[in-house]
Amino acid sequence: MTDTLDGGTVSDLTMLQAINETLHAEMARDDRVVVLGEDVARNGGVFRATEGLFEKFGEHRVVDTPISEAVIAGATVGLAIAGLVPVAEIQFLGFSYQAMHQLAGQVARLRYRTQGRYEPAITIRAPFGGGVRTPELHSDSLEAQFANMAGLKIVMPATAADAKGLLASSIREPDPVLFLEPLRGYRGIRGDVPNGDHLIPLGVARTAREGDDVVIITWSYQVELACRVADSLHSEGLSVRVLDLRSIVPLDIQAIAEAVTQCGRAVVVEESCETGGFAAEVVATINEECFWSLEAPVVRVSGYDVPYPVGMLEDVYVPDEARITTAVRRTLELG
Amino acid sequence: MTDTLDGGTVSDLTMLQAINETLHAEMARDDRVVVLGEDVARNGGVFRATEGLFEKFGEHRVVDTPISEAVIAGATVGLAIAGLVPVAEIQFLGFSYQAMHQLAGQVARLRYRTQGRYEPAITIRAPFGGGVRTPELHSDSLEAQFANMAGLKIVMPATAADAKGLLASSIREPDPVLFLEPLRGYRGIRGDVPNGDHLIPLGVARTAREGDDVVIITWSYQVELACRVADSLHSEGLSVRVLDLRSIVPLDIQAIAEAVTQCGRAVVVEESCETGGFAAEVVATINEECFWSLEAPVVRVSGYDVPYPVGMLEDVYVPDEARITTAVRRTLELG
Amino acid sequence: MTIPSDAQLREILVDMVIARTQSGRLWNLQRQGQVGTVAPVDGHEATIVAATHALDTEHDWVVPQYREPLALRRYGPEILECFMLYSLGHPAGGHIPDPIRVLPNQISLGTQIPHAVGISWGMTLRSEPGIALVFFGDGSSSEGDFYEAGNLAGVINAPVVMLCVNNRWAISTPVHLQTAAESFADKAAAFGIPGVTVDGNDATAVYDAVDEARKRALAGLGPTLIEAVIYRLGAHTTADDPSRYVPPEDLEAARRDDPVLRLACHLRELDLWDDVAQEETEAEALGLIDSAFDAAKSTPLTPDALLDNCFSTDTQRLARQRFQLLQARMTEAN
Amino acid sequence: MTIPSDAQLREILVDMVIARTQSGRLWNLQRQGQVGTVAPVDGHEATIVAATHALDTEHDWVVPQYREPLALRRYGPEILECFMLYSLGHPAGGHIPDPIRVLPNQISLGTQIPHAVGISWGMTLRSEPGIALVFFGDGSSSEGDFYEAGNLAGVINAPVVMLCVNNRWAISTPVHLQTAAESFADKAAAFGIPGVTVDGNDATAVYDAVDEARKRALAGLGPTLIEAVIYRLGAHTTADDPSRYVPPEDLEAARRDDPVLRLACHLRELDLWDDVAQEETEAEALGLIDSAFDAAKSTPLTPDALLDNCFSTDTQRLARQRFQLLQARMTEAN
Ligand SMILES: Cc1ncc(C[n+]2csc(CCOP(=O)(O)OP(=O)(O)O)c2C)c(N)n1
Ligand SMILES: Cc1ncc(C[n+]2csc(CCOP(=O)(O)OP(=O)(O)O)c2C)c(N)n1
Ligand SMILES: [Mg+2]
Ligand SMILES: [Mg+2]
Repeated sequence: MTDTLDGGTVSDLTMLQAINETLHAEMARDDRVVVLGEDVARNGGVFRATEGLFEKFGEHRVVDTPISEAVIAGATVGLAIAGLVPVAEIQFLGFSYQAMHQLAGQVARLRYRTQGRYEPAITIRAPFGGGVRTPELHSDSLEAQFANMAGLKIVMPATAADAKGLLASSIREPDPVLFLEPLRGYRGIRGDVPNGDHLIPLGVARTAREGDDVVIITWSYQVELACRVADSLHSEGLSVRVLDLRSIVPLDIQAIAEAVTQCGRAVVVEESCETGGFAAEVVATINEECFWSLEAPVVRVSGYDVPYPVGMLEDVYVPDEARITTAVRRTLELG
Repeated sequence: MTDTLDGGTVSDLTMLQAINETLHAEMARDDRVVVLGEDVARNGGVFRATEGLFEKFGEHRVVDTPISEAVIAGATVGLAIAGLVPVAEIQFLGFSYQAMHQLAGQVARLRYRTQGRYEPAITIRAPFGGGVRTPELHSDSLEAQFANMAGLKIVMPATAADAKGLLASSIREPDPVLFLEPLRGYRGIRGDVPNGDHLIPLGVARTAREGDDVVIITWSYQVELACRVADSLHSEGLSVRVLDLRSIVPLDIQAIAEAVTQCGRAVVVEESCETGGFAAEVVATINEECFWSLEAPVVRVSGYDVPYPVGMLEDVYVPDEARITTAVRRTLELG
Repeated sequence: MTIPSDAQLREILVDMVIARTQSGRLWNLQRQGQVGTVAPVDGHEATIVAATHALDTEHDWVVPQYREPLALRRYGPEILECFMLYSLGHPAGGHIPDPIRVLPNQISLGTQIPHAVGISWGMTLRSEPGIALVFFGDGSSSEGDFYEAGNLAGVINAPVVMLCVNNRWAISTPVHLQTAAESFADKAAAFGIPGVTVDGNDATAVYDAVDEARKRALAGLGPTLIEAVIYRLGAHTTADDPSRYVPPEDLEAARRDDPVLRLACHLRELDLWDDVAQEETEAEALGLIDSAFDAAKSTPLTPDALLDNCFSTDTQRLARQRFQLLQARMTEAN
Repeated sequence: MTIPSDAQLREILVDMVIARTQSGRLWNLQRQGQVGTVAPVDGHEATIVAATHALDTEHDWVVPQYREPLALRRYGPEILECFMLYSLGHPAGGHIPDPIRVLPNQISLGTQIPHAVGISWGMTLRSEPGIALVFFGDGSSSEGDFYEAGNLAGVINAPVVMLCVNNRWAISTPVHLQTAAESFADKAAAFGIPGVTVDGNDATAVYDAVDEARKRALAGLGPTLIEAVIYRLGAHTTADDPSRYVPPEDLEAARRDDPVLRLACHLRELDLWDDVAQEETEAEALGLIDSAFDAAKSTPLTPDALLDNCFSTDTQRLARQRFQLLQARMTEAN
């Protein structure tokens, strides 16, 4: 624990530790918070994100469910109606497909269907993302699909501090939040995390690197790569801004417009396959908001239009520093 | 039945009749074709799309299933492995959410997971789309979500003739096809349909109206509205092209690029909600392929970012001729 | 065995007659193009009304499918008011006001069963008394949600009563194509919970079964699956033509066991019911639905209500869309 | 009752020992960072091997979950070859060649059960002899897919054998938190099909149960649900630490009933097995897996194989992506 300028203290934590601490803190703060999911209680989660909650808060508030993603999601609707604040885990985002009718059709629509009678104060956590050689459906980036399901907020932190601040906000939020945790970030991302209450409002993007030649717009683990690219191009005299969206719904349209207006050139990076990925939405938003300030077409860096591949092809599929660097250079050459 | 210039004959059919005739023809042509779904046999489908198949081809080839969308989709995988050509119906596209883990995780990936050992010659038909005052989840346009699930082809006819030609191709196609039928088009769209074998390759867009001031790019029922707008603006001296994508996967990128290059201005119309809708993908594609020929930003006309609403608000939600017209005018004023 | 008193039976019959009458009126309104799709209640009255009369409206939740609302008036007149708004396609139809413990209609089959399990589970977590009663059809029992929810309810011992309304049809699909199980109650074995089959046309039997299941649940003994066997006497909905698939002789036989007639007969024998009561109740029913319909029709609705209640507050995108929507309306108005 | 002959039992034991030995080697390869996540077979050998020895490999399909492949060598050496490619993360691992009737591993729990129902249904539609045998765990039985598939199989009378491998754990979740049903076999009542429980450590009992279910299916009598009760003797996978949750005394007891030891004992008594046989078989197993591993490692793979076999032919977009991918690789190579 170290002191910061503004009088607070920080701890150096991995993203996983930040998530775990936040769950502890939120359960302690509000006894309506309950955690449910596969292996979240006795085992503390397959990645240990829920470690210690069962021991601390007991079997009523931390519940190992049967392997039934649909009813995990569906039960949160009932729990919310009964006045609780469910924080459910889907063990891997790819298995949210099993729960899609509950997530898209019910969780996302509870407030709308009942015209505000019920508050879906529901958080669904799920790990996802590439680079750690998991079996199929463990790594898939499905955020764009969820973004097209109106009624869900989709939060995708890129740093340990944000994981804390955004998860706390998500749990306290009266709207349903899908909180997506990058597998590579669990232990691969660490940094100073403010101690005590730390809240970051949903829908406010973060400038991860300042710069004005070109902006890389991205979210989740890809922010880490984008920053590395920005830093390395900096030595070549290129000024690369990195905009971390933090949440794709709500989308900080204003921050995107500002960044693109100032830089004139943009690269959007995502891990999902290209067609219908969320990068397309960012491009469309740029087109609408600041077309006239574009000095070159926006370049997308995405996965390819195939299912997330097996381990030996993973590094070809997932955008890496080389592909991002090439895209940045290309953007600067265009126009 | 009337004769055409090229010696063939045509019949005047509704889109529904065209679909029904094609199912009859394909089942007669290939005895590996089996039809399964809720109420498809004895009742001939809730919209009569499968009318008469049960009587003609019998209970083994035309099967009423229990209300289990997941296993309807999942069984098609097994049927395809066993050498059959399943044509399954999901009664309304919104209930494909119940089957998403089978559609996105299995149907779409069978060829990829087995590296070509098995051919997923699977067609999933489903009605969708607004304007007919159905209860919730009956009208939702989910094509963008499916487009982000690599491995599925997504076919969305806009005319009766195309419904025939594209459905026949879809059934004969060795890849899995999601064949989406606009509810408003079932009886609301009719036209000359070639008799006999009529095949339209997947992935080739159709110019529904010629024009060079601006192009409206769209698919499914919205093509009908776009054509009406084009026709009515024609009388004002505006030359509005309409590009009917016919399928969004495969996407006819070349046709989009050509049309936009020639017109310089584009409007993309869709029924889904805006964020993450497929219109965003079209805008991103335009940005990539022909940014420099754009004389103004592309304008999207979409549903709003809320769940598909109840009947009294439906006409506010679904793009109509007025909104498309306004968008076309705005595009022409911009820049 | 808990048998409803004669007075209770009479209240049950009143609600049944009202439901039947209003359902008929709604059918006609649909035929006149005044409301959207209607799913008639005919044949379901004893099951729905008797089941909910066994509940404590203050504490127990009702989680319906879509055929129940007209038969839930015991939970308050707001149910009918909302249902008329819903039938018109007005968004306010989904807002059944606090403190009424009834969820709105569910269209996505089976999805309401996990909700009911969640509600009842939540009540135990908050140490609140009460149960959740969830209705679902024979057809809906084929959805994974039914099984996943039943299985979870068994494991966590949730105070939920799962009421499978077996009306022998799911649109055109008869029960023998829906499952090969001997009965829907048999499916309880998969969850390790009790399963019982009752004659759903017998209000007393339904009342008793629900009452017992409810007492078990309140005593901490967990969920019960009840199958109420009835027959769908009307069409699936106004969009359906049952003459294409329902064998006339079956329907004929079922009509002879009409639950409303059966209970009316019984109460007539006890001198608790007569033609006058019947007519007065029907008239009351029509008066209620007509004034609810009028009220619904005059409930205001602004176009941008479309965007309300998606999120607790508008996002940047929704704010932009609201602006565009209002602008578009202004342009049209001019 | 059909009892495997002593010769068959010996073949079964050979396959069991080979599976166990190879699983151990694979575990070590994973620990050395040479292959991806491994799910050990320990404790499952009798169930998997005996069940598949009751099948006709030419006609009957095997639809596995993920723990089975090493125990399926009766279907041909290609299974091991593919599994080693799979373990390396090579895409060819998914291509178990024609005419072998074994599907690749399934990771998405329960999704393979509808596939098996579809395959077996398809065989009846094509009037082909044969059944499908599908493996799934106790945990997977909680997925909607299991129930929807079982229910459909019951209705269409599909020739499928649903084999629930109850190894008492689903990662850290014990069976009593998975279901309150008395047994997994009990769930058959929900489908109206027979359900039987067997001692999954008893090769003869498993063989007999599968043989009988298969004969029923071939005779047109429909599906059977078999629950094989065993105990997971190893970790869930290489990513798991069972000492966090498996009670040591339970594991100890289960080890005393190790299926490999049990059958070996039996065959030793019959003089059909001895230390030499054991050692030779283990050596053979290691030889086989090591050469399969070497072959897998030297199987070529080009980066743009990433884009193969998504569709039958490249779409415009895929063609563009293929070009970009190759270009990117060239840039990097320079
Ligand atoms: C998930 C889902 N699949 C399909 C439908 C279409 N559908 C509406 S009602 C119905 C039949 C329902 O039958 P049952 O559950 O027995 O209820 P009943 O209408 O007989 O009261 C079907 C298939 C739906 N609404 N939701
Ligand atoms: C749909 C789905 N949900 C969750 C998981 C994560 N997961 C992998 S294995 C496993 C436990 C499976 O238990 P069981 O079916 O009993 O098989 P076992 O490992 O015991 O052989 C879980 C939860 C998954 N792979 N798929
Ligand atoms: Mg029914
Ligand atoms: Mg298990």
